Amino acid sequence: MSSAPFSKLLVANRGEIAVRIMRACRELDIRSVALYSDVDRNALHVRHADEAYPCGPAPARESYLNIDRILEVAKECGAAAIHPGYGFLAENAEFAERCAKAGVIFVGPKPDTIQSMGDKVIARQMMAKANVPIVPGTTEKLSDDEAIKFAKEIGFPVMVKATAGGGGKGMRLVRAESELEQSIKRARSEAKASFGDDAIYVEKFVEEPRHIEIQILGDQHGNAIHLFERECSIQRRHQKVIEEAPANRMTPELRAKMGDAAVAAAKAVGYEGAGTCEFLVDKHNDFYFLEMNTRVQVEHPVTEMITNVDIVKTGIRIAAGEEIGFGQDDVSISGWAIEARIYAEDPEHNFRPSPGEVSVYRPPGGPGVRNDSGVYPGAEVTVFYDPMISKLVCWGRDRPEAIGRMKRALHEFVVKGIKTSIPFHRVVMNHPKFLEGKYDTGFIEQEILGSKDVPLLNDKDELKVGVMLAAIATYRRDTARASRGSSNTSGEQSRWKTVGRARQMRGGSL
Amino acid sequence: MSSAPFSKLLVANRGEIAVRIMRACRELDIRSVALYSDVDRNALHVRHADEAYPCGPAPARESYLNIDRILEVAKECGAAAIHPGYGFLAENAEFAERCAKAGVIFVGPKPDTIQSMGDKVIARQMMAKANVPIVPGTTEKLSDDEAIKFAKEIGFPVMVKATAGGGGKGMRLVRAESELEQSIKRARSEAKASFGDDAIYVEKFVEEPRHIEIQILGDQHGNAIHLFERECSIQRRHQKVIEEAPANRMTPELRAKMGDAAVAAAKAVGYEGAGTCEFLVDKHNDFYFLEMNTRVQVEHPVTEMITNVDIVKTGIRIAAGEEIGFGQDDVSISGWAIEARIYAEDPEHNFRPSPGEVSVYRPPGGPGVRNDSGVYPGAEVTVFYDPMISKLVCWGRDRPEAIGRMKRALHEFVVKGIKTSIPFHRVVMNHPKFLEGKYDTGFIEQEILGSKDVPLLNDKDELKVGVMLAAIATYRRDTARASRGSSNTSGEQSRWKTVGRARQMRGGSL
Amino acid sequence: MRYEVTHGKDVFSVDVHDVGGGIYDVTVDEETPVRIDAAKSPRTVYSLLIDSKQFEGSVDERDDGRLDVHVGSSAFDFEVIDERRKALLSAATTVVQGKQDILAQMPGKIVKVLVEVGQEVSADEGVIVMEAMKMENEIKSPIDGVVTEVSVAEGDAVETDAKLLVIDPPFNQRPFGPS
Amino acid sequence: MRYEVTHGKDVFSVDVHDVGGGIYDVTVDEETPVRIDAAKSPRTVYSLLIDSKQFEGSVDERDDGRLDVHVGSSAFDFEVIDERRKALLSAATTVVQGKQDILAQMPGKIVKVLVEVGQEVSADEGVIVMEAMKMENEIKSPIDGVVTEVSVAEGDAVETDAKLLVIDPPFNQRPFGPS
Repeated sequence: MSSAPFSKLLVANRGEIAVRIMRACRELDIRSVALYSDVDRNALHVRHADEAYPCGPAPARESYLNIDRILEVAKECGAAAIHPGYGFLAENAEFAERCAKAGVIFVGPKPDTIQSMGDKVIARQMMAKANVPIVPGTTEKLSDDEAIKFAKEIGFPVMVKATAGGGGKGMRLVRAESELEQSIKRARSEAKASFGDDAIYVEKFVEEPRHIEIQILGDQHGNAIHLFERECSIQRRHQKVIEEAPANRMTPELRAKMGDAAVAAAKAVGYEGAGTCEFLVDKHNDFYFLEMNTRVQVEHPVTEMITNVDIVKTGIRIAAGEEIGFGQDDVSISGWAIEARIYAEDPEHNFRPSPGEVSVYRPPGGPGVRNDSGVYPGAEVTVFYDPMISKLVCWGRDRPEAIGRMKRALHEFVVKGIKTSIPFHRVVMNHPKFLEGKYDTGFIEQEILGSKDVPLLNDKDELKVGVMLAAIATYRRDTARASRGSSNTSGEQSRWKTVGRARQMRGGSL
Repeated sequence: MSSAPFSKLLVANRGEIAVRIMRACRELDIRSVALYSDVDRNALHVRHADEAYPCGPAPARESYLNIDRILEVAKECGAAAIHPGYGFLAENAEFAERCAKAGVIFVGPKPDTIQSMGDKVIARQMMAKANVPIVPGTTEKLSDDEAIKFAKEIGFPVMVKATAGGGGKGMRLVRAESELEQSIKRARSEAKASFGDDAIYVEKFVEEPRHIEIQILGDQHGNAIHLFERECSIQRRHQKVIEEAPANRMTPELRAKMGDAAVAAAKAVGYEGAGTCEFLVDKHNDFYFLEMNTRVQVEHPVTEMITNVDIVKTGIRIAAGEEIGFGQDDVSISGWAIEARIYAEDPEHNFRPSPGEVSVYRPPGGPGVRNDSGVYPGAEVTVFYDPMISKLVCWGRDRPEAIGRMKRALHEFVVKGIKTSIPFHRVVMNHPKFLEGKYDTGFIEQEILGSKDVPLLNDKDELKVGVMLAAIATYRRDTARASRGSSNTSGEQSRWKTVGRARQMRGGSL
Repeated sequence: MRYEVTHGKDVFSVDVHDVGGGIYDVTVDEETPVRIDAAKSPRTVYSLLIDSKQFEGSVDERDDGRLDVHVGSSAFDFEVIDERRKALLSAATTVVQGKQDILAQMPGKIVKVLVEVGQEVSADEGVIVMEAMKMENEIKSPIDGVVTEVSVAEGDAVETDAKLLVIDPPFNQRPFGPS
Repeated sequence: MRYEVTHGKDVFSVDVHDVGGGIYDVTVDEETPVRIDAAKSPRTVYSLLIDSKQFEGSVDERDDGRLDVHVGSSAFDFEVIDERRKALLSAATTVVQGKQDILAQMPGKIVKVLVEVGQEVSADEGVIVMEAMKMENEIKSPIDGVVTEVSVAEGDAVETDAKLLVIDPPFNQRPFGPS
């Protein structure tokens, strides 16, 4: 093991990813520095840090996005590097540049990599140039004739989309040439009505799309490798909910082709650090570049578990100028890993947020279970930030064992005081299509959310137990209240009770 | 994945190993049944079970060792099998036989395997017959002449031991032939004085002994394989404290020889299930059979982490009559794992037991960390049973990474209400000889316990912080007491406070 | 103690008999009583043993007084009301027209009178806090109206059916016109 | 508030000034005050920020009143006594011979008189409980002896130096023989 790459690193983030980065720091003998907003003094990431500095009021824009304040802290504490985690400033090219100007190492790719990969049009052009497959289509507006000609060229089905579009407006799926003219007309009029602009373009429609991404690593010495794929098709409102590695229905050929494409993409932009190439894979196993995430990914642990590579530590070493340290041939896939994102939200009531104090917290343990948590017993979940409180990751020799462990771990996981998505994950882990591994990005909408609220696995036995427990708990509460209420009859008695209480303090925690 | 090997399994144990077995059951879709003594109703293993039955008063002899009661529960609940874990009835041949007679599968080897391996003389004879190296020596008493002749045969150094011996009495290390006669005389007179019997025997002295054991698996179909070695030389009073896999200073040749010997031992006794061959390895890398443990071992997780084999699940499948399911060539070593046993004891005060309520419990998480715990926040550690509350196991690509993770995990681990051996493990993880991997079974006595109490890593900065914290905590306690004391001035006020308290109950946990 | 537990449209009548030591005999809808060993420390959730089957469960009271109950993989939303409280509140649910005599449903002590004669009150507004069987219960007005009589004072002990106060409906809702 | 913290043979004089909001200015042995942000919820241990350095720490009071303190990797065993209490107890530690006038060391209120005239007491036995600055303190007899005078009653307010009670040494230890 080499010596610590830096002496001190500032983590410009909060929650589980800040804890994850601080864990890497401690293993690397780097002092870690936390930032905390006004509502985060008691947050877990502060307790994992060696140093901590306030960074502003609760709203992220005034604290975790406050570049001036963050660089001020970096200077004050003498941090050699800043790790942005994901979200917040992680893909902000200006921040990366400001770090460079301030003489602080930004743990991530060069500012211009962030910049160009953050612009969908430029990213698309660069990838096309590097022979990375992209969804065939234009991004510029087309006349009716041009659109028809282009659609025939790329083949049906196609999507007709408004250039000013969004939220499904001015979007038309066209399955055959015969429908095309009519669809263009409708898309134009919808687009006109919605955006005041009837410009449209045409794109290949990806059938039964699966979201599969490739983890990449690049260093300052021109090395670039990939760490295989993750499947992230279990999404709700384009938010990933469950991820696995490797992907279902993957073939060695497709894996090799996608890996090569991702490494080509990394080399095309001179990628430094840990990043991800996101692809759509259709039902014919054709794949198309979606975007490049120029940061560590929420779901990086599933890759860590099947490759035994510590992605966060490697990213920090790379930022310090070290080489990746191993080659493509040194990594292989071992077993299967699944991640369930645990959110502080109520799946029974349309996933509404559920802030509050975590009163009881008993994370699962035992073989093959990893828990990357952002909370602890007594922590407060606020409404200001992402509601993800934990990532539960399970590994098995094969997918059935990984699923068995995930079911077991979800059963063990006790969180009280707030509602969580744990019951929702139980539903997915028992769903036949999930068990078969045959799902695409429409899984949650089509298979789980047929009704507005999630049908949890409530069974009759547990209902009866619940009814009895509710009555017992009410009885106990009322009895406890009554005995408290009846004890305040005289000042004398109260005084002695107080003395008694003071005595009980002995042997307790202060 | 095959279907559940049984429908229901009774776990005749408590604490972390009961939880471990129940986790395996849940992953295998087996209903698990817990036993609990009078003081264990709130123990963690009960909360992991599908069913639970009382088994008697707190003393183990009346509960967890109460064979009649245990078989009665097995019958009552309809368990197809009983898993004994380790300790308690795990190596009790009578219990295994009683299970067989009651028509319940005992998860472990056949009764006569337990019987013969439980008798040191018989075990030694059987191993010698199977060409497993044993410590050269006799177990029968020798005349002076016989002793001298035998000592010359096996070569010096040798140990002269009292046949009735124990606790070091009547034991003499002899480094050269010239010292032998005198030593025999002394040993005899000591033995006579201590045990009233001056019979002695002679044994080869194992120099700088390391305790290295081989995990074995055997099934009812005659298959037997090993899962490589564990090094368990970090011991205090012959109790293992820290274990690692693989072993330090191991060579591929020695590993192959020891593995072969262990498999030969397993085959010699027709071993069924998961077991362990314990060896002593001397400074010349010669190894000698010590004993066979006919049960799952406390330290099995380090092997699980480097081989990716779930030993407990495999043991259950084997008991159901399944084959091991993979061969010697299918297993290999990946990375390095270290286990630290966390005891409820006070390392600063000669490791005295520290029972009590676990008031705060925040186990470590993140990459490469596994925690097999027997407690949870609010659990009570009693004086009746083994004080081990948790096994912290860390994995790394190599030993330095595993140690780095262990140090990080120990730093994260918060347990309050009771004292634990966590600070002791921190001392070991920072010890130069441990970091080098150059230690033998004398490590703790010679390197750590030079003084009676453990010199913890107390540093000056932390002392000053502690002094200030002690004053702040006292101030806060006194202020809180004072404000409670002054509020009981009138019945009227108290009444309204009570109403207020009742209102505050709203939104709380019952 | 008897409770009414409501789950969606289902109402269960549950009788809890405290055997002591955290053990309860519980009867649901007059079926055979079930013995439940309910273990809980303040720092954790319940462990229930019912006929030797083990369930972990938790009960959280929401701000609206309803209960969030988790058992195993299931989550439920219950309303629980005890029969004493139900009796105390029954005036509000059974008689809803005309002049209202608010009577004590069981013996108890008046903790607080929340209204005075002449005061306008809304339906469901608290009018009296009464302590009965060691529990405080807020008695609510069954109707919109005006308090026309207060028959008790704070600290009074009252018997079953003692008149506590009288609420008249508003002028335009009185059945026989102005009185 | 000033405390004396004893660790082995070392004694630290620690002054805690409550700034509010969990912030304290703490002075050890008259050095420059240090500002400490001490965050703690009932369910967890302290997080201390001292000059931006973060320490997790815990304090547990043992049955004998001493404190087990953990900070980072270190564990300490402290005795903490506040200067008020020290003053109240000072009679027991400074004057140990002859007739003892037990005086109030500061203004306060007598909560309880634990002895009566004629009663024999042992050294360190509690004789009076006095409340001062909102804290109850048990005043102990400095010697083995007999209570010869009780000058206050429960509920009395007393000023500094007010005589509380008198304890005479046992007959055979009186300096000038029987009185």
